[in-house]
Amino acid sequence: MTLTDRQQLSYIASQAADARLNVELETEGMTLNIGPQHPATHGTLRIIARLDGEQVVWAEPVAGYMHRGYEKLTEVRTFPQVTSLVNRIDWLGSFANEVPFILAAEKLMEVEAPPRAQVIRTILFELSRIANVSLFLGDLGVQMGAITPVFLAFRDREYILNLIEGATGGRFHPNFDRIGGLKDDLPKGWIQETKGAVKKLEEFCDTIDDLLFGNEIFQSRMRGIGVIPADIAKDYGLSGANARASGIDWDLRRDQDLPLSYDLADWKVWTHPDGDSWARCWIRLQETRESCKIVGQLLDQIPAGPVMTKVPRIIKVPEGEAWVATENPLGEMGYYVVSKGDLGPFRVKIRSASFNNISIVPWALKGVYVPDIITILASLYFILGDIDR
Amino acid sequence: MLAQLAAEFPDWYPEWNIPYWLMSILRVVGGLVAVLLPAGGIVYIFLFKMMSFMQSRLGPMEAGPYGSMQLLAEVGKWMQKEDLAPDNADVRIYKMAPLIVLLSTFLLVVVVPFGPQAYFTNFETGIFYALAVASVSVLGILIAGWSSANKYSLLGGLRAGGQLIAYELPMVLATLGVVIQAGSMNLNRIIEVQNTGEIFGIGWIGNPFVITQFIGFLIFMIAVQAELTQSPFDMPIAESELVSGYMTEYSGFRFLIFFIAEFATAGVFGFIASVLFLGGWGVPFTWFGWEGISDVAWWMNFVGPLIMFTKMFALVGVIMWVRFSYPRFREDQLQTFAWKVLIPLALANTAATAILKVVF
Amino acid sequence: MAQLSDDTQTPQGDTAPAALPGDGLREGIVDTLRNDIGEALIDTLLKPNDDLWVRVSAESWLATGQALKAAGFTYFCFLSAIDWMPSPFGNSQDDPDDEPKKIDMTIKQGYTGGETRMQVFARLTDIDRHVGLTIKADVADDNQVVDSWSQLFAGANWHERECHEMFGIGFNNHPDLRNMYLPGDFEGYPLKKDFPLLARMVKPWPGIVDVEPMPDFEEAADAPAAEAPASAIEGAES
Amino acid sequence: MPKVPGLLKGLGVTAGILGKTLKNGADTVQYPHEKEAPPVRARGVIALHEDNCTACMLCSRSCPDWCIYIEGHKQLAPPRRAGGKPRQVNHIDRFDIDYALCMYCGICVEVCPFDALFWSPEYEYSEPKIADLLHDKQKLGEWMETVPEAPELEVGAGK
Repeated sequence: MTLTDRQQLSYIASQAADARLNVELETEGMTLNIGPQHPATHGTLRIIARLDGEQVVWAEPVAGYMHRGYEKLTEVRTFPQVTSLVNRIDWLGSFANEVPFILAAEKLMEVEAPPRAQVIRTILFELSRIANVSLFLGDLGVQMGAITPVFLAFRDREYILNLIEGATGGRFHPNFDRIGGLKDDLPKGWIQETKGAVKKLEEFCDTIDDLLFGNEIFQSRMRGIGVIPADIAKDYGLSGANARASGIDWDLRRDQDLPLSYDLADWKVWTHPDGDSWARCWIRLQETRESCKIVGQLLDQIPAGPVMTKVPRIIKVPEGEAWVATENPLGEMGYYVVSKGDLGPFRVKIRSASFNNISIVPWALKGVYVPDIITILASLYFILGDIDR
Repeated sequence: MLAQLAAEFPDWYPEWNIPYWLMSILRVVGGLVAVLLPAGGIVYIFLFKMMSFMQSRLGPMEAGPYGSMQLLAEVGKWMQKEDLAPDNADVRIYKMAPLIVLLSTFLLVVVVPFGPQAYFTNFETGIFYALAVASVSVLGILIAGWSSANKYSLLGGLRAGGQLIAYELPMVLATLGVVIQAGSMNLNRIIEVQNTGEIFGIGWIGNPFVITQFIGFLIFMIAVQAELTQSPFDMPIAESELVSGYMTEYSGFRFLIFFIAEFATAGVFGFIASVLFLGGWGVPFTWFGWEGISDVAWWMNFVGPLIMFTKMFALVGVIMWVRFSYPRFREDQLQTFAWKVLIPLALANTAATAILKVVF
Repeated sequence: MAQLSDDTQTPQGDTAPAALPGDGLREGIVDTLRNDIGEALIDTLLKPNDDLWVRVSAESWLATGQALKAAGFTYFCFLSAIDWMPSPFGNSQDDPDDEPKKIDMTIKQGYTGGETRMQVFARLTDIDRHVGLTIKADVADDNQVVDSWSQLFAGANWHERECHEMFGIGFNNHPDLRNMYLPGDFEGYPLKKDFPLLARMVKPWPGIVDVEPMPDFEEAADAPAAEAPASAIEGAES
Repeated sequence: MPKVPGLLKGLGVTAGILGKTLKNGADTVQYPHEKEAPPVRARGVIALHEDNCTACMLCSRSCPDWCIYIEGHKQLAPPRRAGGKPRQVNHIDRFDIDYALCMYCGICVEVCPFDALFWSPEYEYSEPKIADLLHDKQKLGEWMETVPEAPELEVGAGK
């Protein structure tokens, strides 16, 4: 693997910063506690940073302020009940959390959702990605001191949330996915509305591009900061946009065979060679555009038919184990479901994207400045519920 | 006796006789108005309304018609809060800090002329004084940061100290061009020069220095932006990094004082910038056939402040517009920008002005 | 997208879905692994067109990781553990007054079998070949320790910490096995099946209650319809 | 065309939105004064159609949060047609939903076999005291008035 020059320079610089700290004058360090209640950590992540001046000597994230014990809770719940639980993991892209769990259960039961349900699932999946990432794009501005983008993001995310609510009834927690299909069909007029909303979101992407990504200050804050080389990213299990920003061409939507309709749409997986904060943010911007494209194309291809196959009224999942991961807004989200033939799962291992994505923080923060902590954290993009589960 | 006083201070005493006590009251009231009115106006017009509109929302709407009394409600809220000080804080100093910051604003407004005779005092070296007292606020911010006994406050205070000092310099240098061109450090004289001057024989708009000193104007405005710690130079506050920087621990009316000081200082810097570059209270004197400042009609003392406010709001509007649009720099980028870009540019501008002054 | 600077326009992905792994590829992986770790590979399970499970001995846990990393499985997905013991508490949806139901406590492991109550399992992915596999290892009941992967996959560090605090499984050579979620002095291992879920214990299940039968149900049902006394209906309502 | 600096473009964007807001009004809604109508399917509050409820306990038992409390007894109801036998029916004495616990998953509404539970999009029932969030059967019954008709389905929906 070859590093680009910028990556190399930044990597060397961070190593040099390490070395310098040890050689230079004896200065007294300072331990700065960022969080658990701090405006930068959107949630309750705490970062303990040992500072030398404004430079970070080491930093360590402390998670767990929001640990809800989902893996334990799933063991006392039935399969339909688990769906309503897991969509609270990454609360910004809830529907996307349900899908891999349902797919895993379907795999064990050897049923498959009808084609119409698959397409609608994919559309809702991508809509929740748009809702999630558009908020990221706005939040990025706030982390960096620009206040306008976040309001635009909240405004435009609202269109998507309205759509999700219109179809599923739940604004944040749809609980719409069922083993064997979907709870309900789409309400009349929804497809037309969605087309309009997707256009608005595309405009939003352009606005953010002009307002934030095009801004020279923003670029100077982001470029060359927090470079994560591809091999390190794989070691830590970084996924989603974070991995693709390091040049790893890996997208679970494309690279595995799941009963979702991504192959019906013409879209592209974006990667970036730099692996810096800028690359991560930029990839997410591009992915939002791609998602809009996917949704726009799939809306015209919804086949007629039922949205639910025949499944027993009381769902007992046969004995077995299944692993299903999907490309969620935050990265690879997977469920390892072990069933013993009961009403509920025996064990569910939830592999959430943010947990891995944030475990790289001690590595990535070494030698950076305090303001860069914020940009790196923001660009790694985590949701507290997704770390702690 | 009044006549005697008038004779003693012919420079600044109005033509008609106002008793001294009335004059004092007028000055106090005028000072409060000149500081608080811009602060309130800026907060309402820009912070509440312009920002909201730029974000496609309405802003406060409940208190008063169109939310216009919101600020009073906020003040009421802040006044009610307990005056807290952290346990480890150096309490006396801690409590003094916001007052020092506000003091610097009041000291600044003293030299700003609002009309041919409508000023508080008329120093010969007014601009020198203004730039000097502008740095008093740094003291307040530094001691606020230090005495709070909070790491975020400390980092914020130190950042503010470094930043304000770094941007003082380009500001001074940018002003230097104006002073050279005007040939005076007296603010009223600078206004007179701008309103009586002409550019290449075209005199109907006078010679506002924003045209001839455009680079200086840009540098001055950037420096003002940094002095006011407005985005993109808001690292001392940087809420996503340092919670609220040096203000983190303040609550109640001391926070209010910081808040007022922030926007009042914006207003005063707006006044100073309009004096230096936009012709201050004046309109081109040729419009009314005035030769110099002594010819200016008395009603300019009343119209002048309005013109000043308009210009100030326009300038502050730009400052706020930038604030609402830009992300912030990193601390080291800010310093680099000041020392490697702004200061050399300002020096070059000064040199060019000096040379051109000699040539023409 | 014209506003983007040139160095960001680096699309590398192709729109066509890449070749998906066949079962032949998975068999090849098993063979390679068997070559590398030999006898330590205890059992494998290949579900056609689905997924691959392997079970290795606890001693060769680290060696397996190394062999797989060398074989191209460079992407660390997750690491966790399973407690195969059935929960002695059921799902707390029983009437406390009733006779406690007999719970079959026989431990029965899942795919690729096993001998012990606890198993660690991890998943690695080969990003280039688009294939992943699940690795399991038995953890002896009396010595719940396996080698740490944290030197091999940096990401395993946190997963092992979580696994340690939730299942009590130790990891040799782990740099820092502090608790992630729970307080440092927390006792017990919450994800073990014998750890009660208190939230479900402190309150009776609302589903226990059943509809109260009618006091004089038998007679009323037997009585001819016409003779049903109106007072009985009223009485039942009270 | 020379590239417009991003800094100026950014100013243009905010100024553009300012202009648009001045011209067309804001995108926000002044909430207590004007209200947005939630979609028909919105899961706002659960309404109980008491006559349909047979106290079968299905909802209570499938609730993941254990927030539905039902008590009932059996009683005789007058016969459906003249001369018939009086039927034995379940009568609910208590039907409480604790909205402080409810997580609005909708499982109860879904499992109800007798169409006794419905979603209403109504959302304004916050209470200063958490205990007041326990809605009894009378209050749940009052929500029935706000239950909308189920929406028509999109084209292509099949059964």
